[in-house]
Amino acid sequence: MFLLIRDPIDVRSATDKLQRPEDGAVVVFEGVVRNNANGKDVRFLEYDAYESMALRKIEEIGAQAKEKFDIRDIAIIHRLGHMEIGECSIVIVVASAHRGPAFDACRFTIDTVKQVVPIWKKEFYTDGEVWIEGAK
Amino acid sequence: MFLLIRDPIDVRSATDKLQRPEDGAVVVFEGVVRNNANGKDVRFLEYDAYESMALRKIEEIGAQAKEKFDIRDIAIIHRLGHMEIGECSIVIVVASAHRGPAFDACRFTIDTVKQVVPIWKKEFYTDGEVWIEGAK
Amino acid sequence: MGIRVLFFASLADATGIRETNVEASGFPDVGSIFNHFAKEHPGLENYRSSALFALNSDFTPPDAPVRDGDEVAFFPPVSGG
Amino acid sequence: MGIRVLFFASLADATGIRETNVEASGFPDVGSIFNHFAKEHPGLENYRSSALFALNSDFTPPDAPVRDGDEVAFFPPVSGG
Repeated sequence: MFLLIRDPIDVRSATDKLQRPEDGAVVVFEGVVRNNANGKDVRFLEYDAYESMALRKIEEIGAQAKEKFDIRDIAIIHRLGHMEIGECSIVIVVASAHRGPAFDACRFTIDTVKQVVPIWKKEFYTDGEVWIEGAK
Repeated sequence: MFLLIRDPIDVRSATDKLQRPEDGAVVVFEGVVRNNANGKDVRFLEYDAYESMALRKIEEIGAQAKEKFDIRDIAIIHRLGHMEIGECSIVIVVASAHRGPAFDACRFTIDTVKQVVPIWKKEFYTDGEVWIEGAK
Repeated sequence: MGIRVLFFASLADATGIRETNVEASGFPDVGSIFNHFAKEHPGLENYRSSALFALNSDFTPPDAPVRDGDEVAFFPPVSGG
Repeated sequence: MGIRVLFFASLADATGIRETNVEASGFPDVGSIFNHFAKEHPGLENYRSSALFALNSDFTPPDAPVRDGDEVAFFPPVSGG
Protein backbone atom coordinates (compact mmCIF):
# COMPACT_ATOMS: atom_id res chain seq x y z
CA MET A 1 0.00 0.00 0.00
CA PHE A 2 1.64 3.19 -1.22
CA LEU A 3 -0.33 6.39 -0.83
CA LEU A 4 -0.08 10.15 -0.97
CA ILE A 5 -3.05 11.60 0.87
CA ARG A 6 -4.26 14.97 2.11
CA ASP A 7 -6.39 13.82 5.06
CA PRO A 8 -5.06 12.64 8.43
CA ILE A 9 -3.37 9.24 8.26
CA ASP A 10 -5.27 6.48 10.05
CA VAL A 11 -2.34 4.44 11.38
CA ARG A 12 -4.44 1.72 12.95
CA SER A 13 -6.42 1.16 9.78
CA ALA A 14 -3.18 0.92 7.76
CA THR A 15 -1.76 -1.63 10.20
CA ASP A 16 -4.96 -3.67 10.26
CA LYS A 17 -5.08 -3.75 6.47
CA LEU A 18 -1.47 -4.87 6.18
CA GLN A 19 -1.34 -7.56 8.87
CA ARG A 20 -1.85 -11.22 7.96
CA PRO A 21 -2.05 -14.37 10.15
CA GLU A 22 1.51 -15.38 9.22
CA ASP A 23 3.01 -12.15 10.58
CA GLY A 24 4.73 -12.20 13.97
CA ALA A 25 6.12 -8.67 13.98
CA VAL A 26 4.80 -5.29 12.94
CA VAL A 27 7.09 -2.26 13.06
CA VAL A 28 5.58 1.17 12.56
CA PHE A 29 7.37 4.45 12.01
CA GLU A 30 5.39 7.66 12.40
CA GLY A 31 6.95 10.96 11.46
CA VAL A 32 5.13 13.67 13.38
CA VAL A 33 5.16 17.44 13.20
CA ARG A 34 7.06 18.75 16.19
CA ASN A 35 6.71 22.11 17.80
CA ASN A 36 10.31 23.21 17.29
CA ALA A 37 13.07 23.08 14.72
CA ASN A 38 16.50 24.68 14.64
CA GLY A 39 15.73 26.47 17.86
CA LYS A 40 12.53 28.06 16.56
CA ASP A 41 8.94 27.52 17.58
CA VAL A 42 7.06 25.86 14.75
CA ARG A 43 3.37 26.79 14.38
CA PHE A 44 2.48 24.37 11.61
CA LEU A 45 3.90 22.75 8.46
CA GLU A 46 2.99 22.45 4.83
CA TYR A 47 4.22 19.64 2.63
CA ASP A 48 4.40 20.09 -1.11
CA ALA A 49 5.23 17.34 -3.60
CA TYR A 50 5.94 16.49 -7.19
CA GLU A 51 3.15 14.01 -6.78
CA SER A 52 3.54 11.69 -9.78
CA MET A 53 7.28 11.28 -9.19
CA ALA A 54 6.86 11.07 -5.41
CA LEU A 55 4.40 8.21 -5.67
CA ARG A 56 6.62 6.44 -8.16
CA LYS A 57 9.65 6.79 -5.89
CA ILE A 58 7.69 5.59 -2.88
CA GLU A 59 6.61 2.51 -4.83
CA GLU A 60 10.23 1.90 -5.87
CA ILE A 61 11.46 2.18 -2.27
CA GLY A 62 8.75 -0.22 -1.11
CA ALA A 63 9.81 -2.73 -3.76
CA GLN A 64 13.47 -2.32 -2.76
CA ALA A 65 12.62 -2.89 0.90
CA LYS A 66 10.82 -6.11 0.03
CA GLU A 67 13.76 -7.25 -2.07
CA LYS A 68 16.51 -6.36 0.42
CA PHE A 69 14.85 -7.61 3.61
CA ASP A 70 12.95 -10.76 4.53
CA ILE A 71 9.62 -9.01 5.13
CA ARG A 72 6.16 -9.96 3.95
CA ASP A 73 4.70 -6.57 3.16
CA ILE A 74 5.15 -2.84 3.64
CA ALA A 75 2.94 0.24 3.53
CA ILE A 76 4.20 3.78 2.98
CA ILE A 77 1.71 6.61 3.41
CA HIS A 78 2.82 10.24 3.10
CA ARG A 79 0.46 13.07 3.83
CA LEU A 80 0.63 16.37 1.93
CA GLY A 81 -0.67 19.86 2.62
CA HIS A 82 -1.22 21.62 5.93
CA MET A 83 -0.34 19.79 9.16
CA GLU A 84 -0.62 20.86 12.78
CA ILE A 85 1.83 20.04 15.57
CA GLY A 86 1.48 16.40 16.60
CA GLU A 87 -0.04 15.33 13.30
CA CYS A 88 1.53 12.54 11.34
CA SER A 89 3.24 13.38 8.03
CA ILE A 90 4.39 9.87 7.16
CA VAL A 91 3.61 6.37 8.31
CA ILE A 92 5.59 3.29 7.37
CA VAL A 93 4.26 -0.11 8.41
CA VAL A 94 6.29 -3.29 7.94
CA ALA A 95 4.91 -6.76 8.60
CA SER A 96 7.03 -9.91 8.73
CA ALA A 97 7.41 -13.24 10.47
CA HIS A 98 10.34 -12.01 12.58
CA ARG A 99 11.26 -8.66 14.03
CA GLY A 100 14.83 -8.16 12.77
CA PRO A 101 14.03 -7.65 9.09
CA ALA A 102 10.96 -5.57 10.00
CA PHE A 103 13.09 -3.08 11.96
CA ASP A 104 15.78 -3.01 9.25
CA ALA A 105 13.29 -2.52 6.43
CA CYS A 106 11.38 0.20 8.27
CA ARG A 107 14.54 2.18 8.95
CA PHE A 108 15.89 1.73 5.43
CA THR A 109 12.56 2.94 4.08
CA ILE A 110 12.28 6.16 6.07
CA ASP A 111 15.97 6.97 5.47
CA THR A 112 15.55 6.43 1.73
CA VAL A 113 12.26 8.34 1.54
CA LYS A 114 14.02 11.31 3.08
CA GLN A 115 16.78 11.11 0.46
CA VAL A 116 14.94 10.60 -2.81
CA VAL A 117 11.21 11.30 -2.66
CA PRO A 118 10.40 14.74 -4.11
CA ILE A 119 8.44 16.15 -1.19
CA TRP A 120 9.28 19.42 0.56
CA LYS A 121 8.43 20.68 3.98
CA LYS A 122 7.76 24.35 4.71
CA GLU A 123 8.02 25.36 8.35
CA PHE A 124 5.84 28.22 9.55
CA TYR A 125 7.19 30.09 12.57
CA THR A 126 5.71 32.97 14.49
CA ASP A 127 8.00 35.28 12.50
CA GLY A 128 8.06 33.82 9.00
CA GLU A 129 8.29 30.67 6.96
CA VAL A 130 11.09 28.63 5.42
CA TRP A 131 11.31 25.84 2.88
CA ILE A 132 13.39 23.05 4.39
CA GLU A 133 15.87 21.68 1.87
CA GLY A 134 17.69 18.41 2.28
CA ALA A 135 17.06 15.49 4.58
CA LYS A 136 18.10 15.01 8.16
CA MET B 1 3.87 3.62 30.83
CA PHE B 2 4.66 0.03 31.80
CA LEU B 3 1.76 -2.39 31.94
CA LEU B 4 0.86 -6.05 32.14
CA ILE B 5 -2.73 -6.46 31.00
CA ARG B 6 -5.15 -9.24 30.15
CA ASP B 7 -7.37 -7.40 27.66
CA PRO B 8 -6.46 -6.60 24.06
CA ILE B 9 -3.80 -3.88 23.76
CA ASP B 10 -5.09 -0.61 22.31
CA VAL B 11 -2.02 0.47 20.36
CA ARG B 12 -3.45 3.76 19.16
CA SER B 13 -4.47 4.79 22.64
CA ALA B 14 -0.97 3.96 23.94
CA THR B 15 0.63 6.04 21.18
CA ASP B 16 -1.73 8.95 21.71
CA LYS B 17 -1.05 8.94 25.44
CA LEU B 18 2.72 8.89 24.95
CA GLN B 19 3.13 11.49 22.20
CA ARG B 20 3.97 15.10 23.06
CA PRO B 21 4.31 18.23 20.88
CA GLU B 22 8.10 18.06 21.01
CA ASP B 23 8.22 14.57 19.47
CA GLY B 24 9.14 14.21 15.80
CA ALA B 25 9.33 10.42 15.62
CA VAL B 26 7.29 7.59 17.03
CA VAL B 27 8.46 4.00 16.54
CA VAL B 28 6.10 1.19 17.44
CA PHE B 29 6.86 -2.50 17.72
CA GLU B 30 3.95 -4.93 17.85
CA GLY B 31 4.59 -8.58 18.56
CA VAL B 32 1.68 -10.53 17.16
CA VAL B 33 0.57 -14.14 17.46
CA ARG B 34 1.32 -15.86 14.19
CA ASN B 35 -0.38 -18.92 12.81
CA ASN B 36 2.74 -21.10 12.59
CA ALA B 37 5.89 -21.89 14.55
CA ASN B 38 8.60 -24.48 13.99
CA GLY B 39 6.67 -25.85 11.03
CA LYS B 40 3.49 -26.41 13.03
CA ASP B 41 0.08 -24.76 12.75
CA VAL B 42 -0.57 -22.70 15.86
CA ARG B 43 -4.20 -22.47 17.00
CA PHE B 44 -3.71 -19.97 19.81
CA LEU B 45 -1.26 -18.96 22.54
CA GLU B 46 -1.27 -18.50 26.26
CA TYR B 47 1.20 -16.28 28.08
CA ASP B 48 1.99 -16.87 31.72
CA ALA B 49 4.12 -14.61 33.88
CA TYR B 50 5.78 -14.13 37.21
CA GLU B 51 3.87 -10.89 37.31
CA SER B 52 5.56 -8.91 40.07
CA MET B 53 9.04 -9.64 38.73
CA ALA B 54 7.95 -9.21 35.08
CA LEU B 55 6.59 -5.74 35.75
CA ARG B 56 9.71 -4.82 37.67
CA LYS B 57 11.96 -6.03 34.84
CA ILE B 58 9.87 -4.16 32.25
CA GLU B 59 10.23 -0.98 34.28
CA GLU B 60 13.98 -1.54 34.54
CA ILE B 61 14.31 -2.07 30.77
CA GLY B 62 12.29 1.08 30.10
CA ALA B 63 14.58 3.06 32.40
CA GLN B 64 17.67 1.57 30.69
CA ALA B 65 16.30 2.49 27.25
CA LYS B 66 15.79 6.09 28.38
CA GLU B 67 19.30 6.19 29.80
CA LYS B 68 21.07 4.58 26.81
CA PHE B 69 19.25 6.38 24.00
CA ASP B 70 18.27 9.99 23.38
CA ILE B 71 14.53 9.37 23.54
CA ARG B 72 11.84 11.30 25.39
CA ASP B 73 9.60 8.50 26.56
CA ILE B 74 8.78 4.83 26.13
CA ALA B 75 5.80 2.59 26.78
CA ILE B 76 5.99 -1.19 27.19
CA ILE B 77 2.73 -3.10 27.38
CA HIS B 78 2.70 -6.91 27.57
CA ARG B 79 -0.53 -8.85 27.43
CA LEU B 80 -0.99 -12.09 29.39
CA GLY B 81 -3.42 -14.97 29.09
CA HIS B 82 -5.15 -16.38 26.02
CA MET B 83 -4.42 -14.82 22.61
CA GLU B 84 -5.76 -15.64 19.19
CA ILE B 85 -3.81 -15.53 15.91
CA GLY B 86 -3.22 -11.93 14.86
CA GLU B 87 -3.63 -10.53 18.36
CA CYS B 88 -0.91 -8.44 19.85
CA SER B 89 1.10 -9.87 22.77
CA ILE B 90 3.44 -6.92 23.26
CA VAL B 91 3.54 -3.30 22.18
CA ILE B 92 6.53 -1.01 22.59
CA VAL B 93 6.13 2.66 21.73
CA VAL B 94 9.08 5.05 21.67
CA ALA B 95 8.74 8.80 21.19
CA SER B 96 11.64 11.14 20.52
CA ALA B 97 12.67 14.25 18.64
CA HIS B 98 14.58 12.25 16.00
CA ARG B 99 14.10 8.83 14.51
CA GLY B 100 17.52 7.21 15.02
CA PRO B 101 17.39 6.85 18.81
CA ALA B 102 13.70 5.84 18.61
CA PHE B 103 14.51 2.89 16.35
CA ASP B 104 17.55 1.90 18.44
CA ALA B 105 15.67 2.11 21.73
CA CYS B 106 12.68 0.17 20.41
CA ARG B 107 14.87 -2.66 19.17
CA PHE B 108 16.98 -2.74 22.33
CA THR B 109 13.79 -2.93 24.37
CA ILE B 110 12.13 -5.84 22.58
CA ASP B 111 15.44 -7.76 22.43
CA THR B 112 15.98 -7.24 26.16
CA VAL B 113 12.37 -8.05 27.10
CA LYS B 114 12.78 -11.38 25.32
CA GLN B 115 15.95 -12.11 27.32
CA VAL B 116 15.06 -11.16 30.87
CA VAL B 117 11.35 -10.67 31.53
CA PRO B 118 9.83 -13.74 33.24
CA ILE B 119 6.98 -14.39 30.83
CA TRP B 120 6.40 -17.69 29.06
CA LYS B 121 4.50 -18.54 25.93
CA LYS B 122 2.61 -21.78 25.46
CA GLU B 123 1.80 -22.71 21.89
CA PHE B 124 -1.35 -24.73 21.26
CA TYR B 125 -1.31 -26.82 18.08
CA THR B 126 -3.94 -29.07 16.61
CA ASP B 127 -2.10 -32.02 18.17
CA GLY B 128 -0.88 -30.77 21.53
CA GLU B 129 0.68 -27.89 23.39
CA VAL B 130 4.24 -26.87 24.24
CA TRP B 131 5.83 -24.36 26.58
CA ILE B 132 8.32 -22.31 24.60
CA GLU B 133 11.54 -21.84 26.51
CA GLY B 134 14.17 -19.30 25.62
CA ALA B 135 14.02 -16.24 23.41
CA LYS B 136 14.37 -15.96 19.68
CA MET C 1 6.19 -16.40 57.90
CA GLY C 2 8.45 -18.82 56.04
CA ILE C 3 9.75 -18.57 52.50
CA ARG C 4 7.32 -18.28 49.61
CA VAL C 5 8.31 -20.59 46.74
CA LEU C 6 7.00 -20.15 43.19
CA PHE C 7 7.29 -22.35 40.09
CA PHE C 8 6.41 -21.26 36.58
CA ALA C 9 5.71 -22.76 33.16
CA SER C 10 7.31 -26.21 32.65
CA LEU C 11 8.69 -26.19 36.20
CA ALA C 12 5.17 -25.70 37.57
CA ASP C 13 4.07 -28.63 35.40
CA ALA C 14 7.00 -30.78 36.60
CA THR C 15 6.25 -30.19 40.28
CA GLY C 16 2.50 -29.73 40.13
CA ILE C 17 3.15 -26.67 42.28
CA ARG C 18 2.59 -23.04 41.38
CA GLU C 19 3.07 -21.56 44.81
CA THR C 20 3.89 -22.96 48.22
CA ASN C 21 5.71 -22.12 51.46
CA VAL C 22 8.66 -23.70 53.23
CA GLU C 23 10.06 -23.08 56.69
CA ALA C 24 13.16 -20.91 56.54
CA SER C 25 15.08 -23.15 58.94
CA GLY C 26 17.10 -25.79 57.13
CA PHE C 27 17.42 -23.81 53.89
CA PRO C 28 20.70 -21.89 53.81
CA ASP C 29 20.37 -20.72 50.20
CA VAL C 30 18.16 -20.65 47.09
CA GLY C 31 19.80 -23.77 45.65
CA SER C 32 18.97 -25.83 48.74
CA ILE C 33 15.27 -25.08 48.20
CA PHE C 34 15.51 -26.26 44.59
CA ASN C 35 17.22 -29.45 45.79
CA HIS C 36 14.45 -30.04 48.28
CA PHE C 37 11.74 -29.92 45.61
CA ALA C 38 13.85 -31.92 43.13
CA LYS C 39 13.99 -34.74 45.69
CA GLU C 40 10.20 -34.68 46.12
CA HIS C 41 9.56 -34.23 42.36
CA PRO C 42 12.30 -36.05 40.40
CA GLY C 43 11.00 -34.57 37.12
CA LEU C 44 12.45 -31.27 38.27
CA GLU C 45 15.97 -32.69 37.78
CA ASN C 46 15.50 -32.38 34.00
CA TYR C 47 15.36 -28.62 34.44
CA ARG C 48 18.29 -28.21 36.82
CA SER C 49 20.78 -27.08 34.19
CA SER C 50 18.45 -24.67 32.38
CA ALA C 51 16.32 -23.34 35.24
CA LEU C 52 16.58 -19.71 36.32
CA PHE C 53 16.40 -18.77 39.98
CA ALA C 54 14.96 -15.56 41.38
CA LEU C 55 15.09 -14.12 44.88
CA ASN C 56 12.63 -11.37 45.74
CA SER C 57 11.91 -10.65 42.05
CA ASP C 58 15.52 -10.49 40.89
CA PHE C 59 17.71 -13.06 39.20
CA THR C 60 20.00 -14.77 41.68
CA PRO C 61 22.73 -17.42 41.77
CA PRO C 62 21.89 -20.65 43.63
CA ASP C 63 24.23 -19.84 46.51
CA ALA C 64 22.39 -16.65 47.51
CA PRO C 65 21.36 -16.93 51.20
CA VAL C 66 17.65 -16.88 52.03
CA ARG C 67 15.83 -15.82 55.15
CA ASP C 68 12.37 -15.73 56.60
CA GLY C 69 9.99 -13.63 54.50
CA ASP C 70 11.84 -14.06 51.22
CA GLU C 71 10.17 -15.01 47.94
CA VAL C 72 12.02 -17.53 45.79
CA ALA C 73 11.06 -18.49 42.22
CA PHE C 74 12.19 -21.18 39.80
CA PHE C 75 11.43 -21.01 36.10
CA PRO C 76 12.66 -21.94 32.62
CA PRO C 77 14.37 -19.53 30.20
CA VAL C 78 11.86 -16.82 29.35
CA SER C 79 9.92 -16.63 26.09
CA GLY C 80 7.76 -13.54 26.37
CA GLY C 81 7.42 -10.71 23.90
CA MET D 1 2.75 19.23 -27.48
CA GLY D 2 6.02 20.78 -26.27
CA ILE D 3 7.88 20.02 -23.07
CA ARG D 4 6.13 20.39 -19.73
CA VAL D 5 8.34 22.18 -17.19
CA LEU D 6 7.73 22.04 -13.43
CA PHE D 7 9.31 23.94 -10.54
CA PHE D 8 8.86 23.04 -6.89
CA ALA D 9 9.36 24.59 -3.45
CA SER D 10 12.02 27.35 -3.40
CA LEU D 11 12.56 27.02 -7.15
CA ALA D 12 8.88 27.69 -7.76
CA ASP D 13 9.20 30.74 -5.49
CA ALA D 14 12.33 31.93 -7.35
CA THR D 15 10.70 31.71 -10.78
CA GLY D 16 7.11 32.44 -9.81
CA ILE D 17 6.34 29.41 -11.97
CA ARG D 18 4.89 26.10 -10.85
CA GLU D 19 4.17 24.65 -14.26
CA THR D 20 4.67 25.85 -17.82
CA ASN D 21 5.44 24.61 -21.33
CA VAL D 22 8.30 25.24 -23.71
CA GLU D 23 8.69 24.34 -27.37
CA ALA D 24 10.94 21.32 -27.79
CA SER D 25 12.93 22.95 -30.59
CA GLY D 26 15.98 24.76 -29.33
CA PHE D 27 16.33 22.67 -26.15
CA PRO D 28 18.81 19.83 -26.69
CA ASP D 29 18.88 18.70 -23.07
CA VAL D 30 17.45 19.20 -19.58
CA GLY D 31 20.22 21.62 -18.59
CA SER D 32 19.45 23.94 -21.50
CA ILE D 33 15.90 24.35 -20.20
CA PHE D 34 17.21 25.27 -16.75
CA ASN D 35 19.56 27.81 -18.38
CA HIS D 36 16.65 29.32 -20.27
CA PHE D 37 14.65 29.95 -17.10
CA ALA D 38 17.73 31.10 -15.15
CA LYS D 39 18.21 33.82 -17.77
CA GLU D 40 14.58 34.96 -17.40
CA HIS D 41 14.61 34.61 -13.59
CA PRO D 42 18.11 35.43 -12.28
CA GLY D 43 17.13 34.32 -8.76
CA LEU D 44 17.23 30.76 -10.09
CA GLU D 45 21.03 30.99 -10.37
CA ASN D 46 21.27 30.72 -6.58
CA TYR D 47 19.89 27.21 -6.87
CA ARG D 48 21.99 25.99 -9.79
CA SER D 49 24.49 24.06 -7.69
CA SER D 50 21.95 22.45 -5.38
CA ALA D 51 18.97 21.93 -7.71
CA LEU D 52 17.89 18.43 -8.68
CA PHE D 53 16.68 17.71 -12.21
CA ALA D 54 14.05 15.15 -13.17
CA LEU D 55 13.02 13.88 -16.58
CA ASN D 56 9.70 12.04 -16.83
CA SER D 57 9.56 11.48 -13.06
CA ASP D 58 13.10 10.15 -12.69
CA PHE D 59 16.28 11.86 -11.53
CA THR D 60 18.43 12.87 -14.47
CA PRO D 61 21.78 14.53 -15.19
CA PRO D 62 21.60 17.92 -16.94
CA ASP D 63 22.92 16.54 -20.23
CA ALA D 64 20.04 14.10 -20.72
CA PRO D 65 18.42 14.83 -24.12
CA VAL D 66 14.78 15.96 -24.19
CA ARG D 67 12.13 15.63 -26.84
CA ASP D 68 8.58 16.66 -27.52
CA GLY D 69 6.16 15.31 -24.89
CA ASP D 70 8.71 15.04 -22.11
CA GLU D 71 8.11 16.33 -18.59
CA VAL D 72 11.04 18.10 -16.94
CA ALA D 73 11.16 19.17 -13.29
CA PHE D 74 13.55 21.31 -11.23
CA PHE D 75 13.54 21.25 -7.45
CA PRO D 76 15.69 21.63 -4.34
CA PRO D 77 17.02 18.74 -2.24
CA VAL D 78 14.03 16.91 -0.83
CA SER D 79 12.82 17.22 2.77
CA GLY D 80 9.82 14.94 3.04
CA GLY D 81 9.14 12.27 5.60
